[in-house]
Amino acid sequence: MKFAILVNEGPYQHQASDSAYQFAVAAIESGHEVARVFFYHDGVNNGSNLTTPPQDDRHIQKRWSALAAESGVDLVLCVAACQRRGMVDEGERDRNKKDAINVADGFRISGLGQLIEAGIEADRLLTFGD
Amino acid sequence: MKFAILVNEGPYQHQASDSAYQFAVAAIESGHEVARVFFYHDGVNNGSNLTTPPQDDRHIQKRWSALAAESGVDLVLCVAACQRRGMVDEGERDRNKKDAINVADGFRISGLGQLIEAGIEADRLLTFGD
Amino acid sequence: MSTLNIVNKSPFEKRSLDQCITRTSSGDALLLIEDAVVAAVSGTAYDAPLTEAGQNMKLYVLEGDLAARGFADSEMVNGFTPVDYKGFVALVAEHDRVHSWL
Amino acid sequence: MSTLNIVNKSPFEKRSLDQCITRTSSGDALLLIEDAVVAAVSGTAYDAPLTEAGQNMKLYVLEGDLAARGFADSEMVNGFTPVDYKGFVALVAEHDRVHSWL
Amino acid sequence: MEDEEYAGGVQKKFIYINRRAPHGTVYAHEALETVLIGAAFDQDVSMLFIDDGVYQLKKEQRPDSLEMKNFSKAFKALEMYDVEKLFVETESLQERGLNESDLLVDVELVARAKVAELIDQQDVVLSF
Amino acid sequence: MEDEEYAGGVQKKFIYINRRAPHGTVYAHEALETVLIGAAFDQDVSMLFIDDGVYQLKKEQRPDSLEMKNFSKAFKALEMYDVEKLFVETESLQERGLNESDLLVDVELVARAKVAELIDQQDVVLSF
Repeated sequence: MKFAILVNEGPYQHQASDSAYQFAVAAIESGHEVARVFFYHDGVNNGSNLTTPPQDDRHIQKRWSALAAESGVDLVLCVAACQRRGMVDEGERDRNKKDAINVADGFRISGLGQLIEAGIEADRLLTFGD
Repeated sequence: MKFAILVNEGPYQHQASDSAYQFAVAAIESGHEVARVFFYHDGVNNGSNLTTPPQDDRHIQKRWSALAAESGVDLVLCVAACQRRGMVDEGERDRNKKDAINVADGFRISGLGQLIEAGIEADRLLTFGD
Repeated sequence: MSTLNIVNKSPFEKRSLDQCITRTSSGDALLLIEDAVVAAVSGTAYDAPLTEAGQNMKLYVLEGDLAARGFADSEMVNGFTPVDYKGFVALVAEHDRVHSWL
Repeated sequence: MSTLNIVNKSPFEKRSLDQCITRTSSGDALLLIEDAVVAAVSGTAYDAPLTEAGQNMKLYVLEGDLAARGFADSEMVNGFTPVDYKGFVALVAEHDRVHSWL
Repeated sequence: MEDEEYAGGVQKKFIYINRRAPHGTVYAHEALETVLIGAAFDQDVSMLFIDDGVYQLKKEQRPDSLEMKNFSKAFKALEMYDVEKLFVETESLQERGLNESDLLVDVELVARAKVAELIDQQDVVLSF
Repeated sequence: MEDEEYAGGVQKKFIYINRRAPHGTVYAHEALETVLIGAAFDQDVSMLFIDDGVYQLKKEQRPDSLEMKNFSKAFKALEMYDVEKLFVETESLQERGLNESDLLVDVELVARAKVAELIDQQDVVLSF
């Protein structure tokens, strides 16, 4: 079965991002496909490569990036949410004249249409939030 | 009277940051001092200079930076929260080997002790959160 | 030695208003801000408990938040005083401490 | 055409569990995750409404979240089935849609 | 944002469930953004307002005094986007001392006992 | 984090009010961090656990199965930091089917009717 996941909260503050990750791993281990994880609202902060969590704690961004690399999960950050929260890739840097880039490997910025498309194409769309 | 303010949530997602700002402005207009605003948890995301909110919307980071410049309010981002959430100044960049800096003018990164100190030295400490 | 209690969530969503009211002293004050202002609008199950709470403490509502949600001062439960942000600042200064019920 | 309802907040903090229960059909299922798992622990005011809800729909609790909060499967209200994350995945696959009561 | 189109030919029943008050958090605003963007995909869209979600449709919202955007006006534009199925739960209104005349737009009232049935007819549930 | 000291000589009464369950959000964890850092400032510190905050003190928490940190052990270290005033509301325990023997550390029970009085004795209230 093909799953899509919506994540509405940032890393560490709420358990939503942890729950979504554990669900995605279990879905893949169960033989399902996780086609896309769409990060909306503060959820886009999951994609920041500037985090340095304590060494004895989980590294939420790296966990997601590894999932994308190993299982081909499409990690999409909502562009409008990124603009409000300061998540920048090359295109956004040039467009909005910013000095830095902070979107981690495996994540890409795109529009809300990617969420709707995921809802249409996946067999199940599942939301994790606050 | 001397006020200190604690902000626990990031910009745009919750009204906490807006309420804290409006309170700070009104306090200063009323003749009080706002000695320090301490940003904890997701609150540290208020200090990102990578945000580009829609032009017809408020620019939360710039509003805070202007308050610091005009009224000398000390805007402090909790270092541990910054590390978990990807807020980086020069020192943090060098220490954690990051490629970018995203702390806006008027904000500085420091320890939780600054919150306790604010509680001791201010006449009132007031929290805005979710 | 009175406390200014601040509640910021709708009581229909979170229990923080109910939880606050059971732990206040006479002489304390209650200020509703953000989504909590809907509790101050008359015609709900909160009319009675807030009217009762108003016997022991002063009740305030942040009028900017009330207006943001489409309500007028005239629709408030009896006993509430609307304040603007400067009134909010004055309340913080008048009370000995502030407790935000997050 | 049944729905998997997911609740993630403690019912002592937020009303989402109460609000979910009044809007389910027989044949639906309820899964408690994150802080909501405390509702599945017996000895609270939720024993009765959840036991009643269990007459019409299947009740599940995510056991990792229960263990995280220091509770054992044996302490659950009658009618709850503990599931691990793979069980959670299976529930999503078995039901026609998922509704997260955020 | 660029106009997005979907040429897949699949039509699903989407329901957007709104349970939060506006302005205290961004979720209500963003749900509406999603509906407006989603309109380009030619899906069967419903919006359901229950619990504090009914406050989103309240007339005369003035968040501009807080320097916040008054997105509630956009509900009036939904019709132009062919989003015409707006359901509001009767009991949620009553519990908040509101009635239909307090709302910005025409809606279809639905009883609490019928809400589960409405949800059970959908393919995709979006809640924020 | 560096050890921070405060040489101002002022001593105030700080109360940390904990009303949230652990693990679902980070607030409980961060409140404890603040208390531990704050201990260096030689203030008069109390912690109060009411509502879902009492779950923070529950024995046998095992968040490691979720790859999350088990910060609850740190409550046992509070004594070493001279943080000895831990108040727990009796009714909050009862409503959750818990009693004193379910808790990780020794606490002082306080009745709901006495909570306001306790808060009214403080200079600074911190709640997250």
